[in-house]
Amino acid sequence: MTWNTLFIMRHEVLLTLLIMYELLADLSDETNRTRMVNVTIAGFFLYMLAGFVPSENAALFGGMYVNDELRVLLKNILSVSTFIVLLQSSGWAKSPIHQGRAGAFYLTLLSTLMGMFFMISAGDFLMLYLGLELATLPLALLASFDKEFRRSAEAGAKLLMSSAVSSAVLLFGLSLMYGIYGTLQMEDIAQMNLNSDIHTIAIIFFISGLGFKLSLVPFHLWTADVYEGSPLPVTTYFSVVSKGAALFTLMLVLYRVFRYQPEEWRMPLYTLSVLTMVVGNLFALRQKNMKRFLAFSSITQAGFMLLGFMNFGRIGMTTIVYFMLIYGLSNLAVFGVLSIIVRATGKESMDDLNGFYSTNPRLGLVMLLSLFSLAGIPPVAGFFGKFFLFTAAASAGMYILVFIAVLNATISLYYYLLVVKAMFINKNETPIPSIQSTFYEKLAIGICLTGILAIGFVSQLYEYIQGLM
Amino acid sequence: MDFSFTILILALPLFSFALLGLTSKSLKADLAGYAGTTSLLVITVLSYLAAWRYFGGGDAEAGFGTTIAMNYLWLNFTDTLQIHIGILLDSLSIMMLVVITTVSLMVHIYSLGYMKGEKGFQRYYAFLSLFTFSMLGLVVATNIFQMYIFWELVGVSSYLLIGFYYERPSAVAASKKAFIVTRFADLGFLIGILMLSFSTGTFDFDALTSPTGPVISQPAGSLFMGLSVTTWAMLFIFMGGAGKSAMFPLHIWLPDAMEGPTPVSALIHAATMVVAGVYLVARLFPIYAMSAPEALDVISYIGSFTSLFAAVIACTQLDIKRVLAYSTLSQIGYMMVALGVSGYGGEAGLGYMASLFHLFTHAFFKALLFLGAGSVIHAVHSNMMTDMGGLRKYMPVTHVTFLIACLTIAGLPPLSGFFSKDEILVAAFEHNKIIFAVQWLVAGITAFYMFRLYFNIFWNRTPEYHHAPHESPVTMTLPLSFLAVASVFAGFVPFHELVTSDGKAFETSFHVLVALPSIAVALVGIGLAYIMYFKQNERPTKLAASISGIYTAAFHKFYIDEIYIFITKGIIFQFISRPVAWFDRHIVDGTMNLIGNTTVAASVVIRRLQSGKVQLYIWFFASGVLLLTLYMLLQ
Amino acid sequence: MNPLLLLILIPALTMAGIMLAGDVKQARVISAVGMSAQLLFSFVLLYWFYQLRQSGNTDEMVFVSTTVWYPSLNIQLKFGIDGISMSMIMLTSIVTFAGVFVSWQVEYLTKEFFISLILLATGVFGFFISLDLFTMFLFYEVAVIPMYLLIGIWGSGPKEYSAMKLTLMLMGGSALLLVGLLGIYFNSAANGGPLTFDLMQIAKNGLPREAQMFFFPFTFIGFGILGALFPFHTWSPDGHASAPTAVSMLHAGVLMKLGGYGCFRVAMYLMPEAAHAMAWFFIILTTVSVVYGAFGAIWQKDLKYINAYSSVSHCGLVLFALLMMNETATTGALLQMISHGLMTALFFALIGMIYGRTHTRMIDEMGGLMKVIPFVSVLYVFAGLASLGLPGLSGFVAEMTIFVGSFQNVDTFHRVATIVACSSIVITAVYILRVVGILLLGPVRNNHYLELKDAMWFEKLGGVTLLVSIMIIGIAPLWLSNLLREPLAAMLNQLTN
Amino acid sequence: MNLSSEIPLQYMLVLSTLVFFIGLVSIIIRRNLITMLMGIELMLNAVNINFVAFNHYLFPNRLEGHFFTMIIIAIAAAEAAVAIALIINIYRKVGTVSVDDIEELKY
Repeated sequence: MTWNTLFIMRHEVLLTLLIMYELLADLSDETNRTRMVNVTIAGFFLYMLAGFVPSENAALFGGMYVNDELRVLLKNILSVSTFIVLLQSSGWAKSPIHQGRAGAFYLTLLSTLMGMFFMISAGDFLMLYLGLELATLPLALLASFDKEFRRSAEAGAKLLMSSAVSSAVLLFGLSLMYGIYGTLQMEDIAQMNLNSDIHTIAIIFFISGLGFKLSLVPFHLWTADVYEGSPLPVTTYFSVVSKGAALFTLMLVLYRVFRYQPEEWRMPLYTLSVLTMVVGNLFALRQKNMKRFLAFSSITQAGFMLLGFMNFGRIGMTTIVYFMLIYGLSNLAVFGVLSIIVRATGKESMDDLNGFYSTNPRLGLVMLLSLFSLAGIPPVAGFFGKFFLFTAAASAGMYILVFIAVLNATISLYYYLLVVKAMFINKNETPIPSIQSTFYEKLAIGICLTGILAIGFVSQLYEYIQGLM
Repeated sequence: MDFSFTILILALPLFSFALLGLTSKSLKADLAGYAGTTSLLVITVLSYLAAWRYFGGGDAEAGFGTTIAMNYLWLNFTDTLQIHIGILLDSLSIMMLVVITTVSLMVHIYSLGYMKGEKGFQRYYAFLSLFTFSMLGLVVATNIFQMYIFWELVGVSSYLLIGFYYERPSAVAASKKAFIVTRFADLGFLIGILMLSFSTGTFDFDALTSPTGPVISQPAGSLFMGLSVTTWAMLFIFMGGAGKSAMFPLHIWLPDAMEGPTPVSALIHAATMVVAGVYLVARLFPIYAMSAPEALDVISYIGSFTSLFAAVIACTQLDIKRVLAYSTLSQIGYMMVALGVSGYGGEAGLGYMASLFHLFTHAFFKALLFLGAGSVIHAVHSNMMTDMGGLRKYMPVTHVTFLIACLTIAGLPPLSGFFSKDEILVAAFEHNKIIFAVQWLVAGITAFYMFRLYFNIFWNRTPEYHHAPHESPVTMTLPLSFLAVASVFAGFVPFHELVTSDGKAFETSFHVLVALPSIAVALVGIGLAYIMYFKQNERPTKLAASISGIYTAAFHKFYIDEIYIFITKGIIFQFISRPVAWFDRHIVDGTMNLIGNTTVAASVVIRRLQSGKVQLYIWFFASGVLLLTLYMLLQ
Repeated sequence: MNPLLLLILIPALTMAGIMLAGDVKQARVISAVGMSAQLLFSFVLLYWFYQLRQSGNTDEMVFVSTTVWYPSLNIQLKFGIDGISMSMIMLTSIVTFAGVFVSWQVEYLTKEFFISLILLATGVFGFFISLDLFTMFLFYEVAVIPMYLLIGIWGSGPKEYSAMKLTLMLMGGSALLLVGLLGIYFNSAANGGPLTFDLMQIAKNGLPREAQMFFFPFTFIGFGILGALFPFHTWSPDGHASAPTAVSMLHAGVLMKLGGYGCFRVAMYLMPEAAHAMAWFFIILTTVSVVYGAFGAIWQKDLKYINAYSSVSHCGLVLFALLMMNETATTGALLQMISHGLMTALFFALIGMIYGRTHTRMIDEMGGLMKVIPFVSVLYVFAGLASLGLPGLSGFVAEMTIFVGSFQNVDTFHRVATIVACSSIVITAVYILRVVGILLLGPVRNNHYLELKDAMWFEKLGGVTLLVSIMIIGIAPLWLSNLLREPLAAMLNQLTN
Repeated sequence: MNLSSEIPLQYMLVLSTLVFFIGLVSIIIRRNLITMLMGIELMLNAVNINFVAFNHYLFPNRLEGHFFTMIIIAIAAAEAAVAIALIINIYRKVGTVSVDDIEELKY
């Protein structure tokens, strides 16, 4: 092992250092929450920058760990998202009720990130499983982090129970795969290109396990409950980072490992996509709690993401990553505004947003743009993301699916507009008062907003992603 | 010959309209009136000049040619179907120019007195200018589409002038009715134009009406319900003409149109616009005569029926303007009959000549009648015959001129009406005896109701007037006198040399066999009127009672209005429009809403899936996996 | 730089300016200046356009500039105009100009109002200059979405419902459209060459017949919904009724034209065979639209509803004429788009003025307005006359061209359809005169109205601009007709072969 | 000892499948959270059986299956730890460990 090896693994190695710091700080410095938050954010910022330094492609540990330019990009997307989550959670972490627990929060959060990086970098299904569990188990803790709330406890328990089942199913699938191939080394499996009924079952079990994390219908039922019960930063993390990691992993496995058997996974994903979009939309229609609302909205978005899988080639992968990036930023912006509101007032119902624009025009505008981005309205980035996803599906001749998807996009526009309506149109005697946001919060929103506004127009980004495939 | 100056005939009234319309109230009322009148005077002079040059420069024996004074491309549909705006001068349009400008000038002068002090005086003159412009544009049209354009403009000026007293609901209703009925007719006109132009490929009158041109000489083409396309087209076009000329059953707007100021009635609804239908048929006469003789028969029947029908109604009306309106209907019926019974070229074209001759004389004497009636109304402040009587003492000039007009329309020699009507009867006699008989009868009825009117106004009992009626100012009596003179002498214009179907002069002869009976029947009519209305007596009431069925029906204009109201209000509004509106709200829009509501309802229904029980979640998860597996394996 | 980009840049700068504006007054003035500049620039553009043509340039499109945007998907920023787009640009800038002035008195969230309004206009401008289906679609959606806020925030009546309905129905339309566009894209290489969104390129290459048959309905109905195609028109009455004045103007005046334009330029132009094969079905629909809209208007009592149904009828005529697929009818359709755009904008402007004064739009609650607000009333009469197709105003030119053109199709089906469509001119007259009669004429029914003030200078400016445009077209239509006709020969060649 | 000659692989697979579904069913029907946890362990153990069996029968020369089993066991322990912590948390808030009582979040 050389320095170069360490550098190739810089995402994981440096993250470990950061986790160590949290552990130590949590043990020693219990009193100064603010300093802890600041140091963590500063540290993570540097860490995030380090992630952007280019490195060579390599397979380490006998192929257990793989890193290449694409994976670096995926990790960077996740780490930027996590950075934004950290920024947004600063106010929450600093609040007095978390006396002495901020370290634990960061510790668990960063551990899950670590798990996700392993999922992405996995060259072996064993590694993937390890990463998956590392990414899941602490999340259950995070979900019930607000231990004084019953809902939070409930969220954690629900998540754990269902995720345990899902990972058992995934494992069962893996075990079948092992039986077929005799190895879990991904590259070897890809070379063998076998086909059998058992193989199909294995793939479906695998997809279901990851589909659970991705909240695909009918594996999604935990989502809304957990999103609603968890503390807001955790919900944010769920909806963007955790989902992103699952999506990326699914993509890497399906496109890289099972690239010769695409027909085996396309039809299940087709079905799941339709179900996810429709059911997610139908549930989202009448939600009043913003967190729950965003939960269903994110379910729907996951359904859209599956459209990219219809294309087996570069277009498919590119549009998936591209869309995830845009979806992440848009969703983070929505959550950013929401977290400011929740921090200041503790209100998270849609009705509380009535008349929001009159008191907080800037935040209202950010919310508007990010909701439009989620809905896929130009000129913000969401339009491009969706359009390209649809292009990917259409390139495979799936026009019916595209049509269903676009209709669903229209329905989703309906409920996004409900939020817009609440903020801009509805009148309110006692609107949320004008809120002063902190530097961290502004920074978080600034990053998201820049992304939302610029990504669509900077076509180089899309081309860059495509170049990595 | 240079006719380029004729462009001024169109430009001046348009300019005057724009000027008066834009300056509106900022211009002093008198000034506006004078400005409008002056411009019209100039136009009149120019028209006479044009007539003088045209008729003076041509040779009646060889026939007067057609001159295109100007022709600008206005809009091109295709390479051949193009709308030009131009000026076509031939004997027909020159004759119309003279009539229109003359009557219009008289009306302009007359209105200076009649409308004095009215609110919106400037507006009135602006509209008059607009009307004059449109009407002149119509008659000088070089192609059928230009004619249609101005046809519509004439319609709208008529609308604006009928509704001049816009605060009066009846005027608003009348103007609306006039516009919509004529618009309906224009739809026919338009369809006719479309059909004609596509079977012929041109809009130009020159090409259309040339007897040797491709249009007339081409074979009739395919038949539809036994008639050729050309015939159908010509019938549709006649529908437009019938609307404008208020032929039965499209006549209902005209009596109502009397809601407008009386000079307007004189100008538009007696002398000029309503004869546009006659002009239209005359303009396209070669096609009618040679390619669509069936259409011509239809025209004669409708004309004949209208003239009888309107004459009967006129006998019962009490509003003097309405009597005149029905009389106008009746007289236009005469003109239509004449066209209907005419042939093309030479002697056969007698009806054509007679029709236009009658148009010419009718313009003068009917304008005179209306203006006279206006003068009376101006004095009495009422339209109703029952409020009048014995006015001869108070209004001598009006009386005399009115009497002249009545005698003229009754067709007594040597007044102009006699000549023109006589020619029509001759033409009818030679063509169709039944029509002749009807027209002969109508001549008698005409004499009767005109003198009924005359006696009731100027003789009979004298009611108690609140203010003693007085003679109208000179601005009004001057036009009356002028028109009276014109009515007397217009019959001596040698029409058979000037305005004929093929442009060539022909000889007419005096038919004693036709003339004498017509004079006789007129005298009988006058005599009857004298007996019944000269002095107040019981005879009219008794007569009315003895034929009460017919009388009541005629008094109610044979209930045509009611039928129309039933069709519009009862059928179109209630049975089409209202259901359409309902259908749109509840079915079409309802479907859209239903889609939305169903989605929301579905959302409520499936919420049980999210039961909050983690074991159910796991159950769904597991069954999802299994179903998916099953699906893939069975595939 | 391509001068066409100024058409987007000027509104963009205006929006930025409004954002920076200190107070309501400044925002107003900046919008007015910006849109006047835009109007001025479109005149300059028209002049340049003529100059180019006169100098012998016979390219199908002029001012063309191409920049590759997304190379891997072959998406380009391709702009260019021909006579049709030029006229549409003129229309848009005139209506926007008038719209800004008519909304002079918007008090609530003024800056936001003008920004949204101008954003809408920007979308429309972008749409008309785009030659790439992707950017076209992008601008299309940019134009549609501000409608929600504009109606929802500044509207009246059941505004939330109407705004939502309008937005969702239009977005539903764009859903169809999107499928259609993607279908076109992925079939664009069927006859060789790379996949492309480039309009001209696709037209040149042609699409395979099966693809046309499948995607034509998507595209046509997708655009048709915006063009108020029966039975997808119901967003229009509700939407217009709730929208604020300037929005109704822009929407009916300009946005609905996107529908017709798209139907022609995208659906029919790119898929001629399918257009021929399916025209009969859509002709029936549009014929129904024409008559149905007119009959629907007769029964309405709300001024805006009347006008909305009238728009259904008139816009139906646009699509009707397009489907006749000959040069004259198509010219007529385009003329009708412009004519209807101007006149309906004028109508809505006037309705806004009347509503602003009387606070009702129910015709039977008003009467005799001619006496109290003559300026507005006279303009209304003019608008009405234009609507019922009076010669000398633009409606006549358009309708006649349509009827003459439609009648060129010799078979019975087309002729019957044409005659049915013709009959709308009578029905139109009925409802227009009914409104004029009840609303403007007759005695003043409510004494409060005697105190009403006539139009203010900015209202006059807006109204007169529109009226003058209507009259110019009505009196001298030849230049516009030629402008529109010029590119048609080539395009229709495509359609008829 | 050579199992493969006595018990065919299929038996093993049937066994593991049965165990897997028994675990699943017990998760779905048992009301006690702790019992559910046991169900999860059953499922994981079914996987373990699979791995070990495959390794032994099919690929006796390599140890991947065994390794995987070890790791699964380790993770299962961690999972149990976390689960117990959460269940205690639930017990503190709700007062029972019955799964029927944690349904406040729904619809």
